[in-house]
Amino acid sequence: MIKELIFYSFSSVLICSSLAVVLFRNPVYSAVSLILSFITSGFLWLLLEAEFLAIVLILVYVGAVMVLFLFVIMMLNINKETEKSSFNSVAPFAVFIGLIIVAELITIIWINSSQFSTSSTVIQQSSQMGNTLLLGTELFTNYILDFEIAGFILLLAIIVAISLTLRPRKNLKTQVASEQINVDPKKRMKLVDLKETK
Amino acid sequence: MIVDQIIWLPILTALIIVALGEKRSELSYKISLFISILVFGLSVYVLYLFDPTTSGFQFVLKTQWIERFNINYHLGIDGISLPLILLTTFLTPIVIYTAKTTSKNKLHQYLASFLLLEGLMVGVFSAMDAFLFYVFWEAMLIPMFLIIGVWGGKNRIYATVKFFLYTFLGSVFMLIAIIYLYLKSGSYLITDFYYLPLQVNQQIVIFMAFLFAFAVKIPMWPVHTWLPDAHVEAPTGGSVILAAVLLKMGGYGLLRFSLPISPEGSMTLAPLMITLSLIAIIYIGLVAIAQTDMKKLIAYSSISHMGFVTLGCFVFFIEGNALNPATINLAINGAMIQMISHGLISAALFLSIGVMYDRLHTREINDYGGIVTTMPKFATLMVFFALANAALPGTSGFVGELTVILAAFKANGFIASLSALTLIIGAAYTLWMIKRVIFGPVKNEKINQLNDMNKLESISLGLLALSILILGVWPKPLIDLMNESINLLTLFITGT
Amino acid sequence: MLYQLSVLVLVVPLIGGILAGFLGKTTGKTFTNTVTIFSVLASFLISSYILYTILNQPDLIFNQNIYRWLEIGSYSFNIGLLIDNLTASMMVVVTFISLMVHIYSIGYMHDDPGYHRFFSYISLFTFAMLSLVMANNFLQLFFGWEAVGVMSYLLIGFWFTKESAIKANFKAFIINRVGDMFLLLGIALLFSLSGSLDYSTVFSSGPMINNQLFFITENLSVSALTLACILLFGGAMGKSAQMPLHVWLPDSMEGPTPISALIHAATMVTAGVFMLARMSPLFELSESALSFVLIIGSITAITTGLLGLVQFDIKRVIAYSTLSQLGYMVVAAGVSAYSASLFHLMTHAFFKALLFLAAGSVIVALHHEQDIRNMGGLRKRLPVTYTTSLIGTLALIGFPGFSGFFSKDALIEAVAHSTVYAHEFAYYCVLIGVFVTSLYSFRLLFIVFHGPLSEHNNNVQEPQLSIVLPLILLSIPSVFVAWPTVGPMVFDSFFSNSIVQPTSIELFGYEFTDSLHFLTHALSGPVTYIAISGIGVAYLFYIKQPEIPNKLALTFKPIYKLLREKYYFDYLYENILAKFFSSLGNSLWNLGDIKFIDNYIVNGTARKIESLSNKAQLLQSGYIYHYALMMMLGLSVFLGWVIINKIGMAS
Amino acid sequence: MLTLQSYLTLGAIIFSIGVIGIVINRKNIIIIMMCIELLLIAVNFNFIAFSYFNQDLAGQIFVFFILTVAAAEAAIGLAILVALYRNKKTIDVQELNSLRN
Repeated sequence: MIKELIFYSFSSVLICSSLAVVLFRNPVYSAVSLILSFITSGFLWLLLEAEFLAIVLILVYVGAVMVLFLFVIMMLNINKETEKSSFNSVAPFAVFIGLIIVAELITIIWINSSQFSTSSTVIQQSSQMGNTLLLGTELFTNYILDFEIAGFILLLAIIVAISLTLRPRKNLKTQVASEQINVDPKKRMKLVDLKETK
Repeated sequence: MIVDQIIWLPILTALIIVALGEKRSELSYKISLFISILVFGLSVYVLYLFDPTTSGFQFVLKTQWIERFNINYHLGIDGISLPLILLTTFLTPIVIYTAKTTSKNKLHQYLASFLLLEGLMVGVFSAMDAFLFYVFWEAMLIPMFLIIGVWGGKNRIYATVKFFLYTFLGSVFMLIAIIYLYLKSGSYLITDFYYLPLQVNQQIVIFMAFLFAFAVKIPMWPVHTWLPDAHVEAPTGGSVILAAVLLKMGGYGLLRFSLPISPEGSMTLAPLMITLSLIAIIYIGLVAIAQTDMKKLIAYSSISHMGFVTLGCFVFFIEGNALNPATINLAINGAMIQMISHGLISAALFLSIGVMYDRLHTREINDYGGIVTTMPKFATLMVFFALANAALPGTSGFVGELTVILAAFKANGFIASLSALTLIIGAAYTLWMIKRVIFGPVKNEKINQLNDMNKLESISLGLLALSILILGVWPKPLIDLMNESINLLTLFITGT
Repeated sequence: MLYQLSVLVLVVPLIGGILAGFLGKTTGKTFTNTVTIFSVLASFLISSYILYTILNQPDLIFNQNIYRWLEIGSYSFNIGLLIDNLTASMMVVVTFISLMVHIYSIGYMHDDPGYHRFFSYISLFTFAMLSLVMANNFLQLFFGWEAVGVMSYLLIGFWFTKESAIKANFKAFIINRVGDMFLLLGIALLFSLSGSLDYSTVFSSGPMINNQLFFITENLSVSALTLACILLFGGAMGKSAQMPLHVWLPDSMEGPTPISALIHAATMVTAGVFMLARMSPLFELSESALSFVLIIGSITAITTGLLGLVQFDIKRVIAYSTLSQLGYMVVAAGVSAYSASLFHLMTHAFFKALLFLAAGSVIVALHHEQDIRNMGGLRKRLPVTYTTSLIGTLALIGFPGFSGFFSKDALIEAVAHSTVYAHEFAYYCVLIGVFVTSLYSFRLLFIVFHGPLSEHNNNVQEPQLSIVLPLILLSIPSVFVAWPTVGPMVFDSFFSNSIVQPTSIELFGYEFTDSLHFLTHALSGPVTYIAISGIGVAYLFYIKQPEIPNKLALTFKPIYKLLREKYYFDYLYENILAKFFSSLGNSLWNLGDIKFIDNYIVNGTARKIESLSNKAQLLQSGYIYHYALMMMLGLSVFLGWVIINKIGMAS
Repeated sequence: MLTLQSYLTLGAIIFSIGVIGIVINRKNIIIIMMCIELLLIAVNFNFIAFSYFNQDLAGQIFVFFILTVAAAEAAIGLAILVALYRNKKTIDVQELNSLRN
């Protein structure tokens, strides 16, 4: 019972905060609502015994990514533009279609529900060994290559982010090695025949 | 293994030549000439090893390629593909040999394109796996596209785009058909397709899908208009290969796919195909008379002659109530000879036009006249090729048309009579051109100062003339080569 | 032995021609003419030997394949030789005339820059003609048929810088091709019925073919054999220049005169007649085909002869005469008198070659003047040429005792006794033809050699020996060849192993004893008197009262115009048919290819797509959320499809 | 009784909210990026739910990678955003239509 209670309360909070992300005019408010939805989803994930991911979600997303978002919002100073109407001309139509999609998705889920395993009775291995340990073991054995690639992607992201935002100073004196190597003496020096002047 | 070498040796050489760069184009000329002659030697060696008494594929090479879909790198040669491979490897050295005079800029890339093309064309003719066939078929478009698009004439972009779109659109349908057949049979092996029990309706659909691809290549009326444009814009070597080999792929496809896979479908649609062939023969022949551009004229003549190939492939379906294996044999042999001979003759004619174009830089018939007074040797050969094009007995051009007409007459006298009109029409357009270009008083001062053929040109054209003559005087060896394979094909067509 | 010799006959001129063609330019004129003349001489000698052998061994038919040309399934096509009396005599005629022309050409072509080319061509022509004659199957026949056509094409256009020459050779080739197409169709029909191209197989299955029908429509059918014969004769109409495919022959006079003698009088144009004789086993089975042959032949004989009356070009007059004589030969074939036809072919080959070469001699003597209005009185300046021309002319009109007399008389005799449909018509045609023949022949002779000698022709001299010698050599057979040969060739069984025809009694209603008796017998018929009256009229018109022809021309102006315009056949072909087809081609190209397919379908599709995409571009606002909306729409549709599928599967 | 369906339904709802958010928004790209995060969360929900109910850890591993990639994506996206703002002086989606023409 307690699980159901937790699930329903948190999921209603999640839905509300998600709606808030979309509906707020001020991006700062949206960002804060997004933080809220991350936190609530973290709780819901705990319910599904994904402790590690829940914690990572909160630590990394709330702690790092969302802070980055807020940084950018403030850096660009865009909360001034909130006076405009926050929805565009296609909004009603989009909402309508969005509702249809929800309906369709739910229908599909419920049509297919007979195929789902209703196995909450499964022995919870992870409760003995701990979800983090299991995940770690899996990650560093079977998925080690993928893990490496993920790390590489992160590294790439760092480089890309820096190179995109870096504004080189003007008049910076640097060496261009290739030009130095390819210097052609003929281009540098010009022999000029001078006629005798009287 | 040797087939593998014939395919990949030129392709690898092409890569090397591109890597060598423009500065060493003289070296790359020598290399590519050597390699192409070597490849011709290899294919002659294949001919020597080839056993014409068996009908199946020989020199089979099979390696797994994509396991998931049961696609294999599966090569093999039979009597139908061997003559076409020989044609390809025979013409490529000639084209490369003459490339020096026709194309001066970026010679090494030009040569590389032809080597690449050669390998891919041989690939098409020797692929036993339908998917592999498709890959080669499509890949071949790329070098041809480049040859026309880079070294072509003024309007080359239009011509290339037209060429590419036409052929590509056609082959998409072929891909669908191949995939469908794969789903049916679980294999991409072409010969497995032959044994599929298909309903007549399915066969018709499959036939139509293949037809789109092959009709564009052949080309059949009304999807032929890309050819004159492509020819006019293509450089000499491009025209030669285009007319001599690329068009044959359509005919080869009909024999390799359409007829044995969907014999009943072919039978149902045979009246349509025969009508289209006759339109090609007569309508296009008349159109050729109206041309003022030599290359266009020969291009239309090619379409008209390829009409005989398609006629040969289908005319036997309308003979009486039951299929007669003897007629089938006759007609298909005729179609094959017609393909080979047209390959040689059109190549020779395009080379000849190239010889004139190199000197005067025009293809308009009206700019010429009285070539024979200043270039007697060339004129002799040109008249010979023209007569061969007009199906003179004793040249290879006659053999194919004779056999097809004989077969057509067995099937239906009227169709034969209509197709025999080509004797008049073909002579009219070819000799009408000869009359205005070669004979007559010297038209202008430029012609007065022409030099006769140089060594390069005389050797190339001489070789072609010789082969046309030999095939015309004694075509039996060629037929013996493919007889067994065509017998087998006949069995598939009659469904026994 | 005979086999090797026959192959040698065939191959020697080929080698000679090739050598002359490839080496002639570098080695000089003497080499060229030596090589070719010796090769043709060798060919002639061997042919004579073969004829001699065959004469000594009656019923010897020599039929052997040289090699297998093509083999497809059960069908095989061979290249081979068939030597019988017909072939052997044709071989001798061909090589003899060819030899004469070779010798003649040494002088005639002496100053021509294309000297070696000319000799090469005529040697190759000899090869082609021999391969036609010696063929034992339809394939080789067709090969020779087309090859002689090509050599004729090249030789008519020999002076290729002359616009009229290349026009004439193009015309000749195309019209010949029309005939060739019929021939090929005939061959194809025979092949489809008998399954072979060998003469022996086809002929032996002739009776079987005769019973088969060829369905033109569901209900309308003709006898397959008749159709095949008419198609074959269509080929002969092209090559032997029968109405209405005759127009190329007068134009072919653009070629050098030796060519006119060799190809367009003696040999190639008679190929059609030869073929009719060769195909006699088939033609004999079809009465209707024979009637067709007869009608065409008699129309040609009379109409083309009339045209000769109004020509002023010396060679064209002879060309029309050739046409008319070819008509005679065809008429003879039409009444089943193949032997008479062939006999006339042989005598005609001699005297017509003689006439042409004599004309050539006149032309050379007058420095390439061909208009007879500029000639006259040349009798005294060119005595040898005159004498030989006279002999040729007398032979042509069938003056008693000359070779033409025997052949023509036998031929007309056969027509008179024929029972084939339209034989009366043919009989009157040939009788009028005899009159017309002697009229135009003597018109030519009188205008050229008699009358006053004009000023500028005062210094004319007889040409060199190599030109005159063949004239003399040819005039001998023109007079005498018929005396010993008419009996065996026409009335006896000389051709019996190669030709199927009724017995001579049935054909001619006359029992042959000896040539003199035949001569007296023929004098009882009208032919000789008609011919002599023709001479008289010509004498009256062109010597006594030369103003009569002009008056006549004025009086019968429409008829004169019709004749001058050659019955408007040229006009029909060149200005109507050729124009029609070239404009048809043009409009097919412009309307069909460019406008309809290229502009409407191909580029039209492209344009349509372009305009559609222009419209579709309006959807492309560039706003991200519009694209996202489209994605949503797509997603919802996709999901809907999934649901429908699910429900469908469930139910 | 908490079943798989309830989690999936939750995911579907969050997903739709994210999608709608992308489309109806006219303010700025930042909100769109946040909506993308919402979409990812929804997807992650599904993965974790399946992983739990099927007792298969692969789902969680996948979520782990999604989180990684999403973080990278957010970083790059924001960097692009900054660069964009510098060049265009705006991040208003209404004004960013250079895709057209």
